[in-house]
Amino acid sequence: MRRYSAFAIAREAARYHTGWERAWKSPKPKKKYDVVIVGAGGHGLATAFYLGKNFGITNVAIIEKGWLGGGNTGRNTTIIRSNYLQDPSAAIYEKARSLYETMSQDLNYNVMFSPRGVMMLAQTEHEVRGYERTAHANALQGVKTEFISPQRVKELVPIMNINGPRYPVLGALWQERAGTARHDAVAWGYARACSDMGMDIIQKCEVTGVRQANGVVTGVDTTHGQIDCDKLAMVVAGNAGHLADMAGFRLPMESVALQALVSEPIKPCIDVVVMANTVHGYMSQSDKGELVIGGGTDGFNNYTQRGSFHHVEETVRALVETFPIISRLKMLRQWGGIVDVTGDRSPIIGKTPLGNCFINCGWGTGGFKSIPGSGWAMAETVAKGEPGSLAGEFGLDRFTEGRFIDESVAAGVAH
Amino acid sequence: MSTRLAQGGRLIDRSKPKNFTFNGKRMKGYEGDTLAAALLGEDQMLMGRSFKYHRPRGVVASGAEEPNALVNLGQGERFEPNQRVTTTELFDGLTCTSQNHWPSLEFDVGVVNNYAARFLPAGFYYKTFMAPAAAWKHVFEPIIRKSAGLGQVPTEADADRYEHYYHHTDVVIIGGGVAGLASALAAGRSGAKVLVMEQTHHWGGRAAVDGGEIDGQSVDAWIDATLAELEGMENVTLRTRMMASGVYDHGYVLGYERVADHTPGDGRPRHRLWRIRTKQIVTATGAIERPLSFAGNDIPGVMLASAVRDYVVNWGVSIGDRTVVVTNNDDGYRTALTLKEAGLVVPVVLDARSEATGPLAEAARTAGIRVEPGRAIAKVHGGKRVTGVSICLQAGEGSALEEIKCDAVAMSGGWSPVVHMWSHCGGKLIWDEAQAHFRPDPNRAPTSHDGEAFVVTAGTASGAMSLAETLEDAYAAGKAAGKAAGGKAIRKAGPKADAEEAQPMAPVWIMPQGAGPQKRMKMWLDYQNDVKVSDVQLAAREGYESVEHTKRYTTLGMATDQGKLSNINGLAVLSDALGQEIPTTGTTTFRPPYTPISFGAIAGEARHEIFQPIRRTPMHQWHEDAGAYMEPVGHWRRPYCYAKPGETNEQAVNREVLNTRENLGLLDASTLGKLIVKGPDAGKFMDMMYTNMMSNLAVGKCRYGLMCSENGFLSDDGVVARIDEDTWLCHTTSGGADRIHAWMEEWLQTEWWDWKVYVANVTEQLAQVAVVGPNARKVLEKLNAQAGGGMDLSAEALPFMQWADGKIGAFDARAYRISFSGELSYEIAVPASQGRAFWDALLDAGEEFGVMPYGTECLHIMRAEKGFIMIGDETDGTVIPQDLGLNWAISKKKDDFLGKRAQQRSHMTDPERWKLVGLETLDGSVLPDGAYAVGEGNNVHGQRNMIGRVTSTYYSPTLKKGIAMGLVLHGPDRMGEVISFPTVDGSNTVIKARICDPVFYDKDGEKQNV
Amino acid sequence: MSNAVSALQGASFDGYCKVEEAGLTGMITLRGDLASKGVAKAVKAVTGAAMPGQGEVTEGAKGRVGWMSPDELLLIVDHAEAAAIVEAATKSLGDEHSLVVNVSDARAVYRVKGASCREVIAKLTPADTSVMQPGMLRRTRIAQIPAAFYLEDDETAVLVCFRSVAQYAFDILKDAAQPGGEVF
Amino acid sequence: MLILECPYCGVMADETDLHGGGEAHLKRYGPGSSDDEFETYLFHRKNPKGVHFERWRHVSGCGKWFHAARNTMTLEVYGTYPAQTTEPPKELVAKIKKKHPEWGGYE
Ligand SMILES: Cc1cc2nc3c(=O)[nH]c(=O)nc-3n(C[C@H](O)[C@H](O)[C@H](O)COP(=O)(O)OP(=O)(O)OC[C@H]3O[C@@H](n4cnc5c(N)ncnc54)[C@H](O)[C@@H]3O)c2cc1C
Ligand SMILES: NC(=O)c1ccc[n+]([C@@H]2O[C@H](COP(=O)([O-])OP(=O)(O)OC[C@H]3O[C@@H](n4cnc5c(N)ncnc54)[C@H](O)[C@@H]3O)[C@@H](O)[C@H]2O)c1
Ligand SMILES: Cc1cc2nc3c(=O)[nH]c(=O)nc-3n(C[C@H](O)[C@H](O)[C@H](O)COP(=O)(O)O)c2cc1C
Ligand SMILES: [Zn+2]
Repeated sequence: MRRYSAFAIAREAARYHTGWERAWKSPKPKKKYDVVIVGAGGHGLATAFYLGKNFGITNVAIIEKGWLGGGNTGRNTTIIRSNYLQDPSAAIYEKARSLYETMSQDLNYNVMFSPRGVMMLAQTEHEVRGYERTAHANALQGVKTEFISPQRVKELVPIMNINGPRYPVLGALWQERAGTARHDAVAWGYARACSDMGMDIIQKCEVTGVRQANGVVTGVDTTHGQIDCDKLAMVVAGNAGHLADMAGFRLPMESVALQALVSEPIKPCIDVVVMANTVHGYMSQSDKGELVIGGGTDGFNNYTQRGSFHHVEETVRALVETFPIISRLKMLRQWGGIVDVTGDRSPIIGKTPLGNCFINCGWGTGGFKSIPGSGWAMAETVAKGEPGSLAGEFGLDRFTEGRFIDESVAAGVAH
Repeated sequence: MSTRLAQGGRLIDRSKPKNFTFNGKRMKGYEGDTLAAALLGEDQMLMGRSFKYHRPRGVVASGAEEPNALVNLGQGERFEPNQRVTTTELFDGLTCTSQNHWPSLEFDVGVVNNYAARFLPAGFYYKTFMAPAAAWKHVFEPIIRKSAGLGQVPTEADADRYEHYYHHTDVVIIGGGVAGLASALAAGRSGAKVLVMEQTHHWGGRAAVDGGEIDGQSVDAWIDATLAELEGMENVTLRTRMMASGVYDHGYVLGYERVADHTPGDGRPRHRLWRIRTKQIVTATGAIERPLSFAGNDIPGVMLASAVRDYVVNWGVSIGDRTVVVTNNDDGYRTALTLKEAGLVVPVVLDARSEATGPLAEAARTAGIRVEPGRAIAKVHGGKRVTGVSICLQAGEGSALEEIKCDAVAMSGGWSPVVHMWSHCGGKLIWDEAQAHFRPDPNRAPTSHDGEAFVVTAGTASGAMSLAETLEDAYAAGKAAGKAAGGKAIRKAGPKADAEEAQPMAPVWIMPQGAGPQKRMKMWLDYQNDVKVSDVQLAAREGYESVEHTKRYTTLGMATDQGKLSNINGLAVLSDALGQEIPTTGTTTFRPPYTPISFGAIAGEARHEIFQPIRRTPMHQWHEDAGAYMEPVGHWRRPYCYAKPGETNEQAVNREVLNTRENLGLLDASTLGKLIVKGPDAGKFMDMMYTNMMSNLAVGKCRYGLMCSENGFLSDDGVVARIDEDTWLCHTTSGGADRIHAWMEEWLQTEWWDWKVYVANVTEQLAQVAVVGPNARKVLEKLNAQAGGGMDLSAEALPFMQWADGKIGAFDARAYRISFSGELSYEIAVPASQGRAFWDALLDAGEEFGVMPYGTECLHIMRAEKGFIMIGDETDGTVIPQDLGLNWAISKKKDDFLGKRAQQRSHMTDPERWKLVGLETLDGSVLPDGAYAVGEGNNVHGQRNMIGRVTSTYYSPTLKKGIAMGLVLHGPDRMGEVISFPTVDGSNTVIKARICDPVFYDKDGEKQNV
Repeated sequence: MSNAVSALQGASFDGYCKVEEAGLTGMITLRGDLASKGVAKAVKAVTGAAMPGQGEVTEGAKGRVGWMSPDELLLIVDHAEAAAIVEAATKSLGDEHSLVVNVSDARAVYRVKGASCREVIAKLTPADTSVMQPGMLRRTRIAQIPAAFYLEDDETAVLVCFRSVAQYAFDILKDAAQPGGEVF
Repeated sequence: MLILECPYCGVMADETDLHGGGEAHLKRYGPGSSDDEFETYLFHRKNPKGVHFERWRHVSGCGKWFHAARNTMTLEVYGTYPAQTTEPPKELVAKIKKKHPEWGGYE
């Protein structure tokens, strides 16, 4: 792989950029792989990357029904934070966040990780107590967060109306090292690195069946024919229920639409990510200048990647109330993604009832931030056949035992 | 030089001049002008700068598709960035400034990016700025951020108001061109209820500019006659200035009505967002002309041919004296002819087709215009405006044959139907080879709730290119929609026009077709985002093969115009680079809105005081008048405390606690949920809902009860009263009333529908006041003495945990002897209409007993002193009653109740679950909210082991020290042990607290049971 | 009962429609088997009105009866009479499984008066107001709260919501009726 | 933006008048059930791509729960019916089957 750098660009400029090579290859699938990963979203690609990097397993195919990164990885609001309440969550999200810090260098692909800070507003006394609790837990979990005053909030975000007639801002949970990244670049950077390790990324190829013998997985049927494997990793987010169905088990999960929208680009006016959970809206500004906005999920099962307009409306009115100056700005585009929401709204990583078949799903509305951590933990699970410490508590068995990892305890939304 | 012609302009009224300013310069236009027309009329060609390279930008189009000419409009509380001048109606006093440049529009420092363009191809930032690691955040990102963005940021809140409007109809027709009007005729004649919406302020669309005859009349005359007929139809509603913003599932259409954008400050809502439910939608949205990709096609003065024509015909504005027309289809000649007719010069028409033989080409020749088939533009000359073009062979590599001086270029690359509204809900497209465009595939329409197609297309939006075909298609579409929506079949014939002959267009994606890389780097696809042909080719080369990858890698089509001009050209270039057919490449996804819509309109009326409903108790106003600090509890606002002048909230709370404990306190408890459960099976039902046994509660008695979710977690608590043999009254938490009511209904309707039980929520029927403190009985008895109420409130007649109905003073009341404070306490319910009077009466009568109202914080402290749990503090959705030592409230006799099975799972019975205890700090200080206790060592994640946490913590004014409750590992077995709570205030200290009984005050209940 | 007051004590607003709070209104929720003779009889006895069918509101000498759900009616009566009517209806229903409760004070009632009354409400509710005729009742929402409405005559709409949100309801109706906001 | 016909009120109710309640016809398991049964009841969901039987409540209307057969890919609503039943009406199942012969039917 030729390295990317300013010098490389200068060199290429001289020949009108005709010499750049492909970022990733588009190979025909082989008959068999050691590991087949279904889903070339961030989590699938990161799983592949760490299988190669941490375990030297490179005879890997990543099978994608559409275009790589086109699932939720390509349509999320890019918030990265690790100020979770429960120990296992804080552990995996903080691992992910720390990997984001060096991702551009690790992948030699600028993913524009921007640790600009994330604040979660407390607008009721109850929320204040909830976030103070999180701050205490984070301190013991090694996640640096603090509860800040309304004045500090205003300093960080001058355009915010902290004295709204309905919900004054009483403070915020602030994570300074949290932020955003260029979502597509995360997928592309991993894809380039995986392809470079000799892995096959097979796009426009849909998995239509899971093959098994004696309770152990043997391969998959795809729209490009049968592909065999020793181990199978399903990393397909909103489609996890559908894949589980193919493999003959059911998941504690439902697929619903989550929507987002962007404004027209304007000059910088908000330098951090603001989440307002009481009124259901969050907002940041991309480096291109558009305000990136999201809110809550739709209330019904859906696979259309479209949502209902009233959720957009609720989100927008919350943000107009919070940031009055945006009233005359305009919505440029809205879209939806299909998120996989589990019974306790936390992810699932681990073994399945089918032998050598592993699952990674349930990241729901908040799994962009976890991509590297999840890939790390999933790779370990697949390579060793057993989850390691990062994934350990995220297994399916927790639903039988009632051992939930419930994050809604402290915060309403979980992006 | 662009200028206002002496004559012409079908949309303007020259008798009504309008003054406006651009970058502070005073200018003049006319009523009926768009801002674009007015600016051009004043020779303001340069209007802004592009996004990435800060290239000079002028207007290219005349409508919603405009990518370039965006301005900052208005000032102060009516300031709006990124306003498209082509869709802004001119009004007197309009002010605007150009965007994205520094220091000025004419001289922009950012233009260095233009000179460095070669080093800034698509995606360059993915390849660089990576070292050192911290540089992105601290160096590169800030620079990139500053130079990105477009318009300025508003600094003030919006002065205008907005509203919504729900409309139900049978047929919505989107677009008021001749197609929309013809469809409306047919749908209207069917008797269906029809709404026709047109985004501009005038009807008729393109056809009136293009000319022709309909039913023997001029297009303009036909439009007027048709409007008159439609206006006469009661079932037809016509609306201008209203854009269909999006089509959503199940026949939902958003109409964005710009009511008062052109009359700011006249008191009307600025925008009205129509939320329309319709059975059928006809998209008569017309087509958009495509630019051609030649070097320098972005220089101000290069415009769409149809736009050049529009400015002349609609607004009497010419773009230049000498306009070179370049085209790949017949329509370009219309512009040449129009210009010629207006007395302007067309030095040449360059027709990229090898022959130019159509009737329009002939007409041009006849008019004396030089026509050059097989020719292309090699390069446009000029910087901030066009000065000339070099001509070359379309078939070659671009060596110049001739240079022609001109001040404008009109380009036509063919037409693409506006398919957005068709596509939003899943309508599919087919590639039309002949017209080289995607058009709706009538066999794969979007479907609605009934599984049937609910969108049809009409006219040019279907791909019909001539007036005759447009009318025929549109009338048929209107007919079909009317019928599908339940209208009657119609026989009356639709409008007709004569068929015209045309020479087929020839797709031209790059001009000239053999242009080398140097030229391709100067061919703009996306004008706003500076995406060039070379960028798309680079994306393809680098493996970003999916059109979606190319879009995201190059930002093609992601600007504020959403690629209305660039998308098709871009994907044609991409297909060519990949060596595949255009349909294989496909389009990107069409998403609402069609053009950007204001956040204000989306938010509608919901702002300020009516942002969200605030629930108020009958005594709410009193609390506000008393200066209470109110806290949101669900949608309620409850008094947190009533600080007196000079008092802090904290002091007020302490005073309220002490006064209530020593004298008399009043709490507005009206927000507490009150549910009536009645019926022969009510007892059985109550036993399922509560963990306790409720069926055996004696009439007249009260019992504290717990409710759990099916998942076992404690979800609500409250006192239940048995009213009569088959009636119970359940109190819920303030936040819980609606939730628990719904919960009960859900079980009754969906699981035990054969049980005879009715539930009613009477929360708001009653105002409830907690009369608390040693003087509680006295004040009530005084009321009785004053007004002859007869209720016996003595300890004998109404002992603890009983209730009674009767009169207290002048009020019909129900009194409960229940206590959440540990004091002698009556909770008294009166009809809400008398709540305020009752409250006033209590305050009045209570004066001699030291009455003071108290708020929620005082309530919380008193309950904590008594060791009572609070839903939301001690519980958080993960806590089961067993964790809180509430086993006594969980019936062991019952086979089943909601949550019982869940509580048997292994993790729920795990002895390692944290359990409720009291906590008192060794130094008497108050433990911080949410603090965790640490144990020894670390867990598998390397995190500090935690052994407990604080669930509520207060300063107890009664005990004069901090008290707390918490959940602690093996807590109840560790009474007296001291555990450590690290602080997070930066002091790195640890607070030590002793585990104790959670009941801090009057453990034996001597005070409440009097 | 002299000190009983309605939520907004008759507040009113003159916009392009007039919005006024109706003052104290008696309201009773009756739950039972709407097909039973006993219910019809009780309803008739206390209001004089016939049983409403699905989506209807009927009128009698002593009050109106609205169909709220397959097992629920809303009796709209004189406020001062409500308690007595609850008692009478309960008695009349005897052993029949039913529930009659006074909810007069749990409600706020508004009249929107004017030729455009349907239009004003249509700014707030997803229900189709254009098809509403006197005699029909619709339960739906207005903006962010649940509400029911019916027409007393072609130019008078009556809107019922919860008492705690009376101010909100008034404010949004007022907003919808602002002069200059005429849609048609 | 869905519209569903409330089988009680007979009106086409806007999605904003409704509240979705997930998969319909779940069988409740209480004390005495196995861990697997209980877990299935509480958490496992069909979540199909295609025909889905689900619960809805006409919240700001009559307040009643009803069921709907809806396609999660096309959002087509095949029918709605009262909630007081443990399985979908036979006619409805037949109607869907006729439209989508490949559909596995209600299990
Ligand atoms: C609107 C929105 C906003 C969000 N905001 C945030 C945020 O701010 N922060 C955050 O952390 N998270 C956010 N999320 C969540 C986050 O996007 C997801 O959790 C994350 O992207 C999931 O990544 P993934 O790789 O698991 O799934 P995906 O990126 O969805 O990848 C799964 C892939 O599997 C493929 N696939 C599915 N079925 C098959 C099959 N049968 N055969 C082959 N391939 C198949 C899909 O095509 C897809 O490409 C948001 C999500 C949405 C929708
Ligand atoms: N020969 C050619 O090359 C050619 C090409 C295109 C059009 N034409 C001619 O143009 C005419 C087309 O008539 P037509 O009525 O089909 O199209 P039109 O372009 O005349 O009218 C479409 C109308 O829809 C409106 N509109 C578009 N999107 C909208 C939205 N989202 N909301 C509200 N309004 C919206 C536009 O403002 C416009 O007024 C015919 O006369 C046709 O012959 C000819
Ligand atoms: C963080 C982020 C920023 C975006 N910014 C833009 C933008 O500036 N312009 C634009 O047209 N779309 C923008 N989009 C939306 C995408 O165009 C696209 O709608 C989204 O990725 C979903 O894909 P789809 O619409 O193709 O289904 C953005 C998306 C994300 C996730
Ligand atoms: Zn209903």
